[in-house]
Amino acid sequence: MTLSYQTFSDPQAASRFLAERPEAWLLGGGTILVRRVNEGDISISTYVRLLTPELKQIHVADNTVRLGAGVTMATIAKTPVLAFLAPVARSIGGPGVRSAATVGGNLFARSPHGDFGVALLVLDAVVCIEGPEGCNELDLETFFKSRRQLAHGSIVTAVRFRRPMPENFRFIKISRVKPNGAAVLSIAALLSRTEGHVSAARIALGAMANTPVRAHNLEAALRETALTPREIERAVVSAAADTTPSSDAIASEWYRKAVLPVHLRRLLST
Amino acid sequence: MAKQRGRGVAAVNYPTGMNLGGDPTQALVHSTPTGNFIVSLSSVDLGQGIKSVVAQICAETLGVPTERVIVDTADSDTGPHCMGTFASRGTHRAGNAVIAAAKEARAVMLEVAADMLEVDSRDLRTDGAGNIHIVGVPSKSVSVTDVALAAHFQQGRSISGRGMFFIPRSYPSPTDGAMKPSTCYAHACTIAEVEVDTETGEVAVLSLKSVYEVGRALNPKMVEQQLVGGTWMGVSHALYETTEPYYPARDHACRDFNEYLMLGIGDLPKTEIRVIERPAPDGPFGAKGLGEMCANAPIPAVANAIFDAVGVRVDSLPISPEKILRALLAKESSAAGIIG
Amino acid sequence: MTKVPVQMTVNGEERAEFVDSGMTLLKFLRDKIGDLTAKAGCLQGTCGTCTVLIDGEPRLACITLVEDCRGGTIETVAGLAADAELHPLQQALLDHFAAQCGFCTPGMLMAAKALLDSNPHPDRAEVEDALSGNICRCTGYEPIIRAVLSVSTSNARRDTAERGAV
Amino acid sequence: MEISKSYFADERHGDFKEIGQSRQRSDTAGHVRGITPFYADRRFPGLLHLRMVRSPHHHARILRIDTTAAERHPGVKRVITAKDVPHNVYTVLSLINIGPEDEPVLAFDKVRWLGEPVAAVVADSERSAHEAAASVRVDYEELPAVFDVEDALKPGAPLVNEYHGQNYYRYDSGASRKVRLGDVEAGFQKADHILEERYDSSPIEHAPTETTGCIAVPDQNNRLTCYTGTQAIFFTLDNASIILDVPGQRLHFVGGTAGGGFGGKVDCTVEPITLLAAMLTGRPVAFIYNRYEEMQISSARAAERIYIKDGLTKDGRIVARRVRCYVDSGAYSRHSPYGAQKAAAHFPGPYTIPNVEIDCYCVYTNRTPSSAMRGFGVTIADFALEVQMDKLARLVAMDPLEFRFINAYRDGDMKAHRQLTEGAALIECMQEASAWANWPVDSRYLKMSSRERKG
Repeated sequence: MTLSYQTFSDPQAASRFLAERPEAWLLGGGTILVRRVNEGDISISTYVRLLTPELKQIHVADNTVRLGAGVTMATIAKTPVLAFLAPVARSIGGPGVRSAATVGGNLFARSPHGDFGVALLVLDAVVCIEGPEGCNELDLETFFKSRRQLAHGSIVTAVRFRRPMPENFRFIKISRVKPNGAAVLSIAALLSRTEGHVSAARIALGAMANTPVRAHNLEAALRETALTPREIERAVVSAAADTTPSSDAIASEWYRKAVLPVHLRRLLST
Repeated sequence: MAKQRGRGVAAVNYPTGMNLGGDPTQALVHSTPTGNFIVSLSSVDLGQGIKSVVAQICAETLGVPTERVIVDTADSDTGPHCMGTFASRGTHRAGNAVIAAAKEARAVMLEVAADMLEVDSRDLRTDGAGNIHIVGVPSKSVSVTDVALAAHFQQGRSISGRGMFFIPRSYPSPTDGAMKPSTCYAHACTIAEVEVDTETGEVAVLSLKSVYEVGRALNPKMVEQQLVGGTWMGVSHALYETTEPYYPARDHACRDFNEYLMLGIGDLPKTEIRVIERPAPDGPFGAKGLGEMCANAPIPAVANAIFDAVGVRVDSLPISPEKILRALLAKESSAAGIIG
Repeated sequence: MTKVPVQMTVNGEERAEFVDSGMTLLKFLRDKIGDLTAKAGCLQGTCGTCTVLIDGEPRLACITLVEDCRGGTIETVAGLAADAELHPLQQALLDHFAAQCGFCTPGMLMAAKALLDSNPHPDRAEVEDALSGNICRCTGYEPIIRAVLSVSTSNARRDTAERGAV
Repeated sequence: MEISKSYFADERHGDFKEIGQSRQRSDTAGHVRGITPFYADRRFPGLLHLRMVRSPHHHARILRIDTTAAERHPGVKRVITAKDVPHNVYTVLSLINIGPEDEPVLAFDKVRWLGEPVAAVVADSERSAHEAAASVRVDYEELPAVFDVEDALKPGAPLVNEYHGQNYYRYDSGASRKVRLGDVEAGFQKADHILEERYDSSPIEHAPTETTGCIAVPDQNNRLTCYTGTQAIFFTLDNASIILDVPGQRLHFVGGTAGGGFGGKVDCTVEPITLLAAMLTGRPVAFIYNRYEEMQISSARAAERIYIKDGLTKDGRIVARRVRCYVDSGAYSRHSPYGAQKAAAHFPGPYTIPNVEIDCYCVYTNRTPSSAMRGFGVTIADFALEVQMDKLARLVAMDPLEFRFINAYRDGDMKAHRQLTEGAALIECMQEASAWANWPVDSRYLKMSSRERKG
């Protein structure tokens, strides 16, 4: 079947179109989909481009950030109000990838890719999904658990999260190839402290499972601690229970497990 | 965070050519009517710059400036045979063939000039700037352009030459392996300095100082290109590269440049190069093949530096953080008396 | 096969063509309008040899659909030199012997141009980041980095000279 | 880069005008303008595209190949299988009388590695070629596969390549290319220390930015022109002539400008089939590896397993060296039998050792065929040798650099493969490195010379 390209300005219409056509796929930055077609994936024959302006927009109101799914990593990296996310966005490949790769696309990237999703997960982001059945919102953790089951035709249109105190947000990506190579692992952390003690901790890990995952055990272990070296040392071990890493060309399952506590400790100790 | 530094050295030699198959390359040189010179070859430029280096070789031999030499290569209808660009043979083999062809062409050129100046061609010299003059009498000269015009339109001669460089095949003795696998040898010594993160096994190569003996640096900037690029490839081989990360298992074979790891642009060691020249009697102006050997010494130098830094050996390439970390953990366990 | 109209500016020239739907920008440039400067090194978006600028941003033409470029402004190496005179980046690569096989060179140039257009005085880390999506297998990158930094320095000198003139 | 001119000054004759000058490369202006013509930059109207149907198995018997659907697919001009290839089973080094022919252009009875080509689809668009390739039905019966070089040599291992009859290349010297000098056992007896170590590598990809490929074009003189990135014009032309069973004068090869090669573009894997496609269709045909094919289908640098056993005296002289090296050739020979014997000649390294025994094996496994790469037969050997040297030095508590001076070869020394050393300069490289990198060695090493055996 020859290739075609369809544009829609209404997410609902796009979703209905997609739902009826297994060979039609929503196009983001092209890093996943166009590559697959170039490499001979003949199951894709229709590109669907959604042209709603909101898709490319960033709204910040009352500290709530709404990122359109079509916002690129390059745009995030240069948006002052999202400065805390700039290091995350800049770690997603070289500039050519960053100016194509989208927020929405990143949520579907396969491990070890998808580091922006790790940051969003720690921000407790909500995903707005336009489906054939209408609009739906999912918290990101549920989204990652169920993204393989999403009905064909579901369109991620935006993510929404509360902007944290930038100083509470930490991110690290460990790559073999520097800079900006694929992740051995990535870690995003959001720690609030009251009187020196951790009052709230959210940690998300990339490349430590098939999708970005929250490190709930680790979070619990960090709560109420003063992040002393001993407390950190004790806590980071508990992250093992939060992870099910795979081996791939970048690193083995064993290696990821072995160095996760080290990188967690380093991130939490800074 | 525990980062430990170490230094390592390696010294290597490298053979030029593929004598075990028989190693011929030919070249033709001829002048245009206005005294430019065409080198016809079938050698391939992979980026190493053979078109430029044989132009310099031809120019030096003819005694004309390099810009007057045009290299036409790798068209099987026009270029005479070359085995190919591999085995560090391109510059050496094609260079020698070009010298032979250019010498023959030069002899005709000087004969034509001798007729014009009414002297013996043995009394003529080229000045390298496009003129031919009588020895000791620079004012008695003709330009190469006029010589070529005279050859074409007055004397009816072809200023041209044929060059052949041939190494006959060496057959290894089945009993003791006596053979002549190559002609001359290039040499190298690299000293590498690394920093190893003992908690993650990650290695940063901080610096490389490499001394390369290349016979003759025909074009120093192009030699430097090869040596710097090759040094990078060596470090990349040492620490990163494999198409099958779990070899001999075939799982997770690499499909793209995200998965096929190479030393990244953000991780470059400080790379310094020095060159020594011991001209090879059989090399074009003494040059040896250097395109391959430059990648070799950095690999063991880095491996040895890692041992110097943290006291573990990883004897399988690539020396990945995982292999180092496993070795460090094994060393720790055995130091603690734990078997495992 | 469906042919669809696309219109855009390539190196300052208005282009209007009918193309096969779903065509990549790389194929459009190379096969439709004959601009062969962008190279097909991987068609995966992982090597950078097809880097071009779209509305000033570095983009990978192999994973960009030409239908998404409608109305856009495309820059390739073909538009870099002002006739006989090389662009300072081209001259710098030449002067620094920063090209060997030449296959990555056009992509490197466009990635570097994207950087210098938005940041005329990058530091080394910024140059490394800007070129981090472009694979070079020959040079070891160092000569390319130095070439780009030399343009940055000469930009700085020019800025100073201009300020001095005012 | 600095040229240290103090060494061998008396051998460096010549008053040159062009040699030694850093003339600008003639090709760089084209490179920076993006106008250097690589093979894929040639444009031909009516160009067809070739895609391969490849084996999904490491080792399997082919029961049936059904191309009916592919042949009927819109846009398809031709589907090529083994029976269409005039001289299907070949080996590239047959040009230098290295045989047997052991590799099919297109597999017919068996596939021996994951990705081996089985059928070629030629269509008027890439998309059509992809679709048609997917519609070719091949029935396989999977066979046990072997991936490890030493496993492959064990009795009872699955036979990879029937053309050889055993899982190694048989040299006139037997299962290995042998180099013998002196009496290695006697040397071990005399030694104060023995060190036996194993070294491994895995396959390495050339990764040129330009992938392997070519365009074949029927021309006006009943000839075919092949625009290619090959590293060896006539070598490839002659192999194509054999495979296609057409006289060489019908073929015209144009190349000479490759987007990187590093040894990866001497295998003749694309030109013959593309020329055949052009002959069968009468149209220009392009066959260009995609990046996946470049990574996993094109030959890699062979993985090697190397055992080195050294005998060492307490004053730091290597008196005996035994090396067993297994080169993982993958399923077919290509250039590996050559590389293995090049390694055999290289193995003692740039050191003078009186007793040497080298055995290099070219081993077949169910893996992508490996072949030449920058440093063919030497790069991995040097890794093993030079790490071994470091270990040996530490074994006798010597400085690793000084240890190398003691053993370094010099002019006039007999090498294991019975050539007298000439033009040596290892010592001088180490002297320069010592001074420059502030790695001090005893003054007696600084007085040594490669030109004479004293000091």
